[in-house]
Amino acid sequence: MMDFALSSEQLDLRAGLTALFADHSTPARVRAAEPLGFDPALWAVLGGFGFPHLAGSRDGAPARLADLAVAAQDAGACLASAPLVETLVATRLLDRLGAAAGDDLVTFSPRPAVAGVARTVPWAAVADRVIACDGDRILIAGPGHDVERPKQTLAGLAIGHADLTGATVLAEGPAAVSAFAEARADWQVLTAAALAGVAAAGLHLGVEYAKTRHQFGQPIGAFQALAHQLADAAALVDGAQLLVQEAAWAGDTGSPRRHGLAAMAAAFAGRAARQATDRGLHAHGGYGYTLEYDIQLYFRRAKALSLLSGGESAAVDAVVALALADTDSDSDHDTGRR
Amino acid sequence: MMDFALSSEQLDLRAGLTALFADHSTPARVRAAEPLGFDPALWAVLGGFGFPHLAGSRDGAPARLADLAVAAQDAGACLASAPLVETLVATRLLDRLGAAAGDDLVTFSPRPAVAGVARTVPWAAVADRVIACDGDRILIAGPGHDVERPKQTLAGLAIGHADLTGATVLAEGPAAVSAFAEARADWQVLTAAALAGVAAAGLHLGVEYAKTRHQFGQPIGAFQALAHQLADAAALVDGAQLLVQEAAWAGDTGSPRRHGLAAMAAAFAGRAARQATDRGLHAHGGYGYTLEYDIQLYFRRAKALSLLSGGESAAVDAVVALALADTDSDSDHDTGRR
Amino acid sequence: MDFELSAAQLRFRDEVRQFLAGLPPQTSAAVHDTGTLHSWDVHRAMAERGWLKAAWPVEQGGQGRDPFEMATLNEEFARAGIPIEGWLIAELVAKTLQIVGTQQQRHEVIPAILGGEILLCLGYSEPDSGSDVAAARTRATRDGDGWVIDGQKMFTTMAHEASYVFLLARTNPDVPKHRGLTMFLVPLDADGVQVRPVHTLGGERTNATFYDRVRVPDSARVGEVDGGWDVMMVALAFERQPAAAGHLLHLLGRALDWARTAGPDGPAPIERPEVRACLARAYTDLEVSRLMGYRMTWLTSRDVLPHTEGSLAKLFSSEALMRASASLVDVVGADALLTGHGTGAPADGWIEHEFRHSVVTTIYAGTSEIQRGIIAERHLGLPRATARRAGS
Amino acid sequence: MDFELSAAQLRFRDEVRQFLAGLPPQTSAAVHDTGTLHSWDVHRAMAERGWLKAAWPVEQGGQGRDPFEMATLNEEFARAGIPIEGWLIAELVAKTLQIVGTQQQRHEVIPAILGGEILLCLGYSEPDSGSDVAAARTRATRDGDGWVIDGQKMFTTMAHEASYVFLLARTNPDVPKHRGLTMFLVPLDADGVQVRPVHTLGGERTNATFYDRVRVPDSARVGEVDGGWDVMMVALAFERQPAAAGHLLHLLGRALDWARTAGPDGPAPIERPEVRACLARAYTDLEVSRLMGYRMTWLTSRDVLPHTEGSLAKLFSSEALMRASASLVDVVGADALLTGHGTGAPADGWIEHEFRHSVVTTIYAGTSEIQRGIIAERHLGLPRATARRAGS
Repeated sequence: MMDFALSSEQLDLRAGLTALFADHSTPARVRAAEPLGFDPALWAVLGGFGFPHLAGSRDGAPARLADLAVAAQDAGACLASAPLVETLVATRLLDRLGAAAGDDLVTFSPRPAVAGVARTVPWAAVADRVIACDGDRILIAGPGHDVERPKQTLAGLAIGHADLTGATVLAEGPAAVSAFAEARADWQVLTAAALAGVAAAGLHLGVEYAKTRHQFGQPIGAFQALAHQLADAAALVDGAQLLVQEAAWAGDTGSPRRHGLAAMAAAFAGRAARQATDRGLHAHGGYGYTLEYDIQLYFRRAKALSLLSGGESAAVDAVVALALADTDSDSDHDTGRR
Repeated sequence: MMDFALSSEQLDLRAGLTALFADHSTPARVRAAEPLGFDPALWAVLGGFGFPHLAGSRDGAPARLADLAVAAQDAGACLASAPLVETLVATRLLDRLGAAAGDDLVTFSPRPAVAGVARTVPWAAVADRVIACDGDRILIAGPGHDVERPKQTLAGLAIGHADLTGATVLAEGPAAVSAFAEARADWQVLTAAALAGVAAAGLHLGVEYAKTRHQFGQPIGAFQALAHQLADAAALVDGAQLLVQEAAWAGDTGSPRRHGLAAMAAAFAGRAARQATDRGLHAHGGYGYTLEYDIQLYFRRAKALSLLSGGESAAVDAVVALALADTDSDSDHDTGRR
Repeated sequence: MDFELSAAQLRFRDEVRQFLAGLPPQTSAAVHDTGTLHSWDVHRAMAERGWLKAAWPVEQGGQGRDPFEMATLNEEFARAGIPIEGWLIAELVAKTLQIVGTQQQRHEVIPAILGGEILLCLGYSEPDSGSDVAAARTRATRDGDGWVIDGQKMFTTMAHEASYVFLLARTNPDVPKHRGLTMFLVPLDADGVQVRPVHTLGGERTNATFYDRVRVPDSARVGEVDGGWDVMMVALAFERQPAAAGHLLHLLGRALDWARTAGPDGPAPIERPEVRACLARAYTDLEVSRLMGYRMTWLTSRDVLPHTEGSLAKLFSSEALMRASASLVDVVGADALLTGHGTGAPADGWIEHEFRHSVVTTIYAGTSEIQRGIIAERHLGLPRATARRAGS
Repeated sequence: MDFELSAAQLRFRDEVRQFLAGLPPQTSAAVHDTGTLHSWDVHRAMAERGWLKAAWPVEQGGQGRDPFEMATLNEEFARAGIPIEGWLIAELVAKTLQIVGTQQQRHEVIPAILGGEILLCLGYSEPDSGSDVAAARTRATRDGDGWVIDGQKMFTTMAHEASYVFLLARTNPDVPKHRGLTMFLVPLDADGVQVRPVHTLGGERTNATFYDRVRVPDSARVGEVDGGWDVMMVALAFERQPAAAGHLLHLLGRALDWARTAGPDGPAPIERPEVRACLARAYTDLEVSRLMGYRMTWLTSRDVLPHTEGSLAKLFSSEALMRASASLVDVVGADALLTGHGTGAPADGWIEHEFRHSVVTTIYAGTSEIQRGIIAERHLGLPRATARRAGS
């Protein structure tokens, strides 16, 4: 039976993280962590909270993706300068492969390696180890692996290119391909959650500014043209949150729709985050363009996470496959169309 | 030296056609010509005005595409139920090939034939002859050629599929390919002009309705949200008109940019016409959806002409080729970029 | 959190699917081609199965179906392209009468509706009041024990098949516009009622209805005198989920069938990158639209009144439908000029049909501008404007 | 109708291109990396060639260049990515002073501007007045023969390099806001002036400037007392064509270079359909933007004051720039996360750079909302609103 409510555990998790981030991921801290985008003190606090280990299974039952999505969304909303999503995905993957997760910072490359190099891997610049897929093998590189650190990036995320030469093989063959597909879907769901958080918070900043900023004798949010742009963004933000919930649930229940929904969620949440932060920034007028206001932090993060996920074009094949599978499964009942 | 002004001949032509269409292409006449979309009486009047023969060369000088574009734009603005664009293109093509244009109604297939059939050819259902390209040959079919007439179409245009079996070869080889490319560019420019006319008139209908329709105590055009949608459409309409002028000028001067500009103009004018008529219809509220109001005639025509031209995806190759050629020609001067 | 229907809900869905599969071929095209989005055959068959009162409590002769079962029924009819506009409008009025009607109205009208004997239509919009529905000018004047009604209504869809119009009339011109309205149930066969057909871009027939000194007894009044706005708010709360999501479901089904069928001159369209990109975007928007719809169902199932969830769903799904159908027509290409059902048009004409229909979904039941206004003010808390000044 | 530059205009364009080709490599990146979109080296080199006064009549020591030559000069600098913000702002003030300035101002300030010795900045915007520029609160109070200025200006770009700020101040708070403003030319080295840097998303530096009891003589006043709005209207008419078209030209050049260069791991990006589609759309929008710009030049060349052509051009080209740069970043893909010039980023970082910059082009010099309002009212003749009511 359908139920859109968060569980009480999820509400508790959200409350705990909201408090944590309010103390340890303020805009000032986010700025201080730039340009690399990594805040070791925040990461230590998150470690104390139980990250990323709580992504592992307890008593044989895997942690729920839906719970992790709540955490990722909160982290996104506060632009947490910490490798939350990738370490959770790596922990789940290691867990699935029966490998022990240590205390190292292990990141995950959402895109397969090309010519032995995992390019543009989030957090590779600060990770102890990098997990990546190369052909039909899952590899783990490091410590001491060769990482090229770009000087400047659009929005931190401690991007690095990791050379996988000499990396340890964690799995290979069809089992590896399938495990990577699951991990990639996990990553898409959690990145979508982070994007939904960025989107909602970015929209909120724009809305609050529009309530207080006056021009021509009234708050600018009372001008229909601006208000309607924000309303359109609100519908996208709302849709992204729903899709993230469903995709996480599909992952937890092993639904055959999970890969399609994960791809969909990442693409849609990216669209929502880009539009919400773009309109949120626009609502700020010239101030939105200055580094002094926070909205530009959200604007850059939205685009950066969206680029990492490959945007809508990266989702096409998985979504079309889902559409075809759904159609076939619906017509098993021989309804036909009249 | 750049000059955006219409010539006095063009202004005269426009004045003459405006008067002609006001009498012979009223909304009532446009409706009466549906579903086929051909008004023989209007066509006879246009014949009296000199169409399509004035597209031929006089004293060795070809008629100017820029003048024909003025006519096509006026015809588009009045939704003239007559094969103006295609017969002008056919006349120019026959002229270029040194073939005599008779008094037959000769239409032109903008897309090459597939498997010996020219599909979805405008006016084929009422034409005496159909000119089409099949491989490296230009063929002319009819009279008495085999045309399949679809029962219903989105917006008249007397669509037909013409079987080219036994059609006369007008030209073949590289000369034919090149002549067809010129004719296709002519068609794109004139169709773009027609679309610009549809766009401007459709926008005008929406604007006029929004000035007079009152809701919540004021004209709906005073609501910022609606006014701004119409303003965005106005910018597209303006751009389409400029692009049509430039593309027509490029055709007349034999500019190497002419094919790229023709493709661009068709794609952009289609975008403008779709958006202007869509927002024009939306401005009408529920009435826009009824067949009693004229805006739906414009809405359907805009989409239909845009589909015939293949929309933006059909223009990609020509526009990219233009972009590359422009870049090479600009850097002949070895400016480089610093 | 759960995103699956229960076993009982799935059983009911299968029952509906079997019913739809058993309809004569071309039922969808045939119903659409009449222009009246109602088939008495389908309606009576639904009545036989008790579905017209499926949502009614068992103790009142209904089937006691839960909101998810009802949503599923709607969705399956939409998927199959079988319009049930007539039932949806009639049921909405029945539910409203159940709450605000007199005992006589409840006993006389509701059973006839739920038994599939009669249809009703809504008389809200007027030539001069669409979005601003409270500006209605059709007058109802006291006349002894009864009322005399004069005026005109627009977009009275189904009026030519219906027995009553659920009519909003002005009873007091001297108070603020929302406070001088009264609702009536006016028989369409009453003297002085005229129904004129109005045809539309999407092929549907709607109507203009004219009221010339139409006399009704006071028993035709629904709710309090000058309390019509409150009655309409009750009725609005029963408005089904946005129809656009159902159209998107239907469109995608047709489009996927089209896309995976190889044509005579080449591979299946789904092999083309632009077709795939268009389908993926539309299918994603469909999933979001359905989630927004199911969330409203979930709220209903918990007896929670939706706040702005309905506006979010309506805005998103209708704009998505317009986008999707326009792009799908574009990827079909020049052959999308060929239209009609059973004429050999691509996707049997349905992609082009949904394209023409889609434009009205951003207009009726509250335009996109109305929805954005509601979302801006009630969901985002943005202030209302006091005035618009130059250039801004 | 003609869409070609004259032979003389083409000759001047080639001269400009040769100048630009002769600049040291990496000039563009170096100027951008300072954050100040002005290079004194380039400025002085332009001054040497007489280009800073190219538009000035020959009899006033200028080159008598026509509007198309000037537009071409702008466009070629834009294409090469060499910012000339400093000159454009200073020239705009020089042209305004030529019309409304005193003889002293014309003789002292204009030659220094045109000789490349000094720059100016515009002091219109304030923290509380951006779009609503007439709401300026910075005060100028009579003090004997002179004035005392108190207040704050925002977005005073170039203030840290400029000698004067062209400042809009309130001299009469008791009249309608447009009628109580006066314009001044305030030396930035005057006592009480402070310049604070403000850094931006696009990497440019702008400034906040503070005025604390700044004394200026009455000779610093430009135009009539309380006539500042009229002076500003004169200055606005000299505003160059929308800068967005130039950015689009630059962006497309960089993007085309990137797209046709094969990478180490595969074919040139231009082989990918989504890259081609994106380039085609952007290049079309560029062509339209340039045509809109050239039409304004043409009007200027005929001494016709533009009506709403400027708003159409500004709206279209800035929105097109945002769309184009955002989509180009998307087709570059994850590698677009790598930024900076000379760091190995795709297209040497320029696509990502223009993406970050583009957002401000729909904000400054009249937001897109302001432009749409002007187009709605003056181009389409739509009525002004009197009030906005509920939900609409």
